[in-house]
Amino acid sequence: MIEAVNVTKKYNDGNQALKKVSFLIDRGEFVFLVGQSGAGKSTLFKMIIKELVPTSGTLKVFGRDVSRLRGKEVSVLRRNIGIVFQDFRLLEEKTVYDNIAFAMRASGASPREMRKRIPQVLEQVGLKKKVYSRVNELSGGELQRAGIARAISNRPAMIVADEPTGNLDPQTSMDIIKLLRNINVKGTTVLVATHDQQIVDELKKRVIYLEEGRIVGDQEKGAYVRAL
Amino acid sequence: MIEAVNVTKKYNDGNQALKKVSFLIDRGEFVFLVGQSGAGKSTLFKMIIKELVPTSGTLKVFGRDVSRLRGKEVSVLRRNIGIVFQDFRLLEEKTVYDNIAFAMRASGASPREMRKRIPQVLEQVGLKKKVYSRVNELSGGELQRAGIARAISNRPAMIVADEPTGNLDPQTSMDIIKLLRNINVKGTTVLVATHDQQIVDELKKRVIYLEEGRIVGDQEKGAYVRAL
Amino acid sequence: MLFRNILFFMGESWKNLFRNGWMSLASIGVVAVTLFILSVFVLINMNVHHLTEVIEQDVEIALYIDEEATSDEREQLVENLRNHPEIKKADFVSKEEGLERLRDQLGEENGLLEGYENPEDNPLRDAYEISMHDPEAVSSVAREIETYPAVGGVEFGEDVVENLFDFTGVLQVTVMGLMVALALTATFLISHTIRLTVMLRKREITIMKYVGATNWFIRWPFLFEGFNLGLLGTVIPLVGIYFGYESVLQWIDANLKFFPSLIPLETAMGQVIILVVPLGMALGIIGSLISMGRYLKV
Amino acid sequence: MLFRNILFFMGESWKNLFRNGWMSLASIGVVAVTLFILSVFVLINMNVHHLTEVIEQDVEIALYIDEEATSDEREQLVENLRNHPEIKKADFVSKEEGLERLRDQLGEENGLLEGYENPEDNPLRDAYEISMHDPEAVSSVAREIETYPAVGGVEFGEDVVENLFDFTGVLQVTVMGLMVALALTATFLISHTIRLTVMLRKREITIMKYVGATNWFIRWPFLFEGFNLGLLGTVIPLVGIYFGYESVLQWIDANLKFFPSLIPLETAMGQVIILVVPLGMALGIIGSLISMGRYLKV
Ligand SMILES: Nc1ncnc2c1ncn2[C@@H]1O[C@H](COP(=O)(O)OP(=O)(O)OP(=O)(O)O)[C@@H](O)[C@H]1O
Ligand SMILES: Nc1ncnc2c1ncn2[C@@H]1O[C@H](COP(=O)(O)OP(=O)(O)OP(=O)(O)O)[C@@H](O)[C@H]1O
Ligand SMILES: [Mg+2]
Ligand SMILES: [Mg+2]
Repeated sequence: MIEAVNVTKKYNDGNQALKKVSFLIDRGEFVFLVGQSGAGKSTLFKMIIKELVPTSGTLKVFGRDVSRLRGKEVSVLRRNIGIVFQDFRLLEEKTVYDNIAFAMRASGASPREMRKRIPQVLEQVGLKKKVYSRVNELSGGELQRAGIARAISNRPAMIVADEPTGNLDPQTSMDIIKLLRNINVKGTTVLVATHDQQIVDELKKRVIYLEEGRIVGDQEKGAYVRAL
Repeated sequence: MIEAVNVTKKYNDGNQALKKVSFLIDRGEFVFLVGQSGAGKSTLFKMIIKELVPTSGTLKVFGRDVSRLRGKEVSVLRRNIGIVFQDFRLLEEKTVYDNIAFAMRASGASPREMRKRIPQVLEQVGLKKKVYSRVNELSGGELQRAGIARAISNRPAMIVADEPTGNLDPQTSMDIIKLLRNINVKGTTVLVATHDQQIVDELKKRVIYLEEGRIVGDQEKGAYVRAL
Repeated sequence: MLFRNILFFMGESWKNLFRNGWMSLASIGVVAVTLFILSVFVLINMNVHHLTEVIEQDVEIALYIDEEATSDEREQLVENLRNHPEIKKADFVSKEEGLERLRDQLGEENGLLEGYENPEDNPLRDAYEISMHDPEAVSSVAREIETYPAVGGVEFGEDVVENLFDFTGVLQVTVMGLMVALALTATFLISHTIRLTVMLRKREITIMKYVGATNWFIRWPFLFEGFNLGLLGTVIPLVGIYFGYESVLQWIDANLKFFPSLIPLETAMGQVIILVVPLGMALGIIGSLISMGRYLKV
Repeated sequence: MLFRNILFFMGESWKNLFRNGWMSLASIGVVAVTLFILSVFVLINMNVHHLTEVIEQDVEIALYIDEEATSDEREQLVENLRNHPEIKKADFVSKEEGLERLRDQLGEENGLLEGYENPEDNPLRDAYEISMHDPEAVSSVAREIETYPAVGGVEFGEDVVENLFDFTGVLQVTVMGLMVALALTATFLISHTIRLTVMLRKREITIMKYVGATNWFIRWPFLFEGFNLGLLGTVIPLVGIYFGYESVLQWIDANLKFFPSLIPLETAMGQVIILVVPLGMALGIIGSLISMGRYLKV
C-alpha cells in the first residue's frame, strides 16, 4: 500500500522535516505513527496525498510513485484515501450533512448513495444528533468526529488520520479508535498519527516511532513508549 | 474573579449548552474544567470573554456583569484575560513573532515592550526556534504553543485555556501545564478545559466536572475521573 | 460531464449567487453600470451618426434664378444641373411656392407679407434646391454653379457646415475611444469580481481538491456563476435604456420641434440588445476563466 | 490616538496595500478608470460649454445699409442700434473693408475680384456686424432691426443656429447625467472593494477583537487604506489626461484649422485636479466607512 524509500522533505526555509525515511505498510495493516510535536508526522501524511512532494527518495502509494502523478491521477489517488486532517478542514458555513455530501459528490458519488451513506457514517461516529447543525456550531470534539465521518464516507481503500482524538475525552477517543479498528478489520488499511498514549497502549498494533524526522523504531504490537 | 449564578445558555437552534451553572473562582486559583465532548466547556469560556452572552443568570468577571459591558469596556475585559483558543485563532500568513506582536499592539503595548516580551514568552513555551516561521509552516503542537505564548504575552490577570494540549505529546503537554502552574504561582488565575487525564491527575488541582451542561461535581485536589 | 453534475453545478452557482448576497449584487451592479454606460454611448454614437446624415442631407445649395434670364438660358441651366456629377437632386421651387413656404414659416406674423398677395408683387425669385452626393463638396460646387448663365445668386451656410462636420468627427472619435475603454473596464471588473469570489471560496476549493475533486468539477460552478452574473448584469441596462430612451424621444418630440428625429426606439433597442447581451455573457465567462487559472492547480 | 499608533496604522495600510498586490492594483485601477472617464467627461463638458460660447459669440447679425440712405437716416440708425437693449456691440464695416476681407478670404483665387479695384465699382454695401447680449434673441432682434430706416437687408444663419443650441443643450444634459452616474459608480466600486478587503481580513479583525482591540484601533488602517487607494487612483487619470489632452490640442491645431480653439491645457488641468484629487480621497474614505460598519461590532 505505502512504500517509502529514503524519503526526505526539506521545506523552503531549510527546515528538514523528514530525513531518509523508509518503511513499508501492507494492505490491511493498522499502524500508529507517534513522535513529539514537530517530528514530521503531518508532513509524511501530506506527502501521501500529494499535498507535498518528497525532496528526494520515492514514495509509492497503491504501487504508484506519487511524485509522478498528474492531474486526474491525483484526484483518483485522493478518492481512494480517507483523510482526517489535524485542522479538520470542514466548511464552517455548511451543515455536517452538506460537508460530507460535498466531499462525496466531489469524489463522484451519486445523490442516492449520499442519502444512504451519510446517516450511516454519522451514526458510526456518534454524531447523528448534529446532522443538520452548521459546522461553526459544533464543539471541538464534534468537529473531529465530523471529519472522521467524512473520511470514511466513500469507503476508501486506506484511511489516514492525523491526530483524530486530540479534542476528545478518553471515552469518545476510545470509541473512535475502535471504529477505525472495525473498519480495518473489514480490510481497510489504517494509518493514525497520535499523541494519545492510552489508545496506543490499549490497541497493541504496529507502531512507527518518529523523532526529529527520523524513524527510530518500528514495532509490531508496540506501545506508546518505545520498548528498547 | 469569576462568579457564575444560574448561568444558562441556549443557542438559537434550541440547543441548551449550559443549564443553570453556578460556581465561584477566586483570584489566584488554578481550576480544571473537564467533561465529555459537547458538555459546554467552550461555551462557558466564550461567555467569560463576552463572545457570547448568557441567556439567563449572571456571570461576573473581575466583579462586573459581562452582559452589561459596552464597547470599550469589553476591550478592557479582554485585555485582562489571556485566552488560548481551541481552534488557535492565529493569522496563517504572519510569522509567530508578528502574531504575538499583533495581539500585544491591539491591546495597547508599546513596540519596546513587544521586543522585550516576545522572545521571553516563546522561550517559555519552547518555540524559540520558530520565532520567524510563518504560522502555516507550524506543526499542530507548535500552533498550540504559539497560541499559549500569545495568551500569556501581556501578563493578563487571568488565563483561560481551552484544550491547550490536545495536539501535544505527553512530554510537551506536561511542560506546558507546568508553565501555566508557574504563572499561577505568581498570582495569575488559571482556568483550563482539558481531556488530558494524565495532567489532571498529576497536578491535583481543583476540578469542576461538567456533564451535558450541568455541573455535576467540584473537587479540590480532584482527579480526571470524579471521585464519588 | 454527467447530466446530474450539470444540474448540480447550475444549482450550486445560483446558490452561491444568493448566498453571497450583496457581493453578487455588487458584481451585477458593476456589470450593469458598465453595460449601461456602454449602451448610452452606443446610442449617442448611433444618433450622432444618424444626425450627421440627416444634417448632411439638409445641407443644400439654394440657387436663385436671375429674373432677367431667358427661357433658353433657363433650359441650359437645367441641363447643366442634371449633368453635374456631384449633384444628386435639383428641385425647382417657383417664387410662388417660395412665398407660400414663407407664409407657413412666419405663421401668425404673416401680416408682414401683406401687400404681396398679387403675384406681380412677389419679391422672391424662382430657385432650385440642390443636394449633393457628397455633402462635403458643397462649397466647391456652389462656387462652380455660381458661374452658370441664368444664375442670380447662390446660398449655403458655409462655415457652420464645415465646423459641424469637424465637430461631429472629433466627437465620434472620442466616443469610440471611450467605448473601447469601457469594454476593457467591464472585462477587468468582472474578472476582478470573480477572482474575489474564488478567493473567498479558497477554503472550499482547497478542501474539494484534497477529497479528490477533478479540476473541472471545481471550475464549472465558477463558469456558470460568471455567466449568470454577466447575464443578470444585462437586464438592468436593457430595461433602463428602454424606458430612458423612450422618454428622451418623447421629451425631444414635445420640446424641440426643430430637432431632427432620432433613431426610433425599436431599431435602437435591437442594436443595443445585439451588443449588450452577448457581451455580458462573454465578459462573464471570460472573467471566470481569467480568475480561475491560478487557484486550480492540483 | 497615540502618535506611534498613527505611524503604525499608516504602515499597516501600506503593507496591506502591497501584500494584497493585485487586489489593491485592481481597486486602484477601478478608481483610476472611473476618475479617468469622469475627467474626460468634465473636459468634454467644459469644452462644449466653451465652444458654445465661442459659437454664440460668432452668431452675429449682418446689417447692410441701404445705398440710398441719407446721412441723417444713417445717424438715426446708429442711435437706434446703440439704444437697443438686446444689442451688445455694433461694429461698422465699410464696404471697402468688406472687399478687403473678401480678398483675404478668397486668397489665391482673388482673380475673381478683378475689376473691382476701383472703389466706385465696389459691389458690396456698408454694413454693421451686430452681436447680442443673449444670442438666442438673434431672430427676434433681426426681425426688428430689419424695419429700421436705412436698413437695406439683414442676414443671420437662422435654422442652423437654433438647432445647434438645442443640440448642445441635449448633449450637456446627457453628459451631466453620465457624470452623476459615474460619480455614484466610483463610490460604489470603492466601497465594494474595501468591503471585500474587510471580508478577506475578517479573521484578522475577529482575532483583534478577541485580544482586546478597540473598534477604532481596528478601523484606522482601513480608513488609511481607502484613502491611499483613492489617492493612488487619481495619479493615473491625471497623468493620462495631461498627455491625452495635450495631444488632442496638438492634433486639432495641426488638422482642424477652422475649429475654434479649445480650453488651454493649464486651465483644463487645473479644473480636473481640483475635481479629481479631493474626489478620489473622499471616495476612498467614504468607501471605507461604508464598508466597515457591519464588521466591527464588538
Ligand atoms: N510549510 C512548512 N514550511 C516550513 N516548515 C514546516 C512547514 N510545515 C511544517 N514545517 C516544520 O516541519 C516540522 C515537522 O512538522 P509536522 O507538521 O510534520 O510535525 P508533526 O509531527 O505533525 O507535529 P505535531 O504533532 O505538532 O502536529 C516542524 O518543525 C514544522 O515547523
Ligand atoms: N453556535 C452554536 N449554535 C448551536 N449549538 C452550538 C453552538 N456552539 C456549540 N453548540 C453546541 O453546544 C454544545 C456545547 O458545545 P461546547 O463547544 O461548549 O462543548 P465542549 O464542552 O467545548 O466540547 P469539546 O470538548 O468537544 O470541545 C454542543 O452540543 C455544541 O454542538
Ligand atoms: Mg501534525
Ligand atoms: Mg470545546
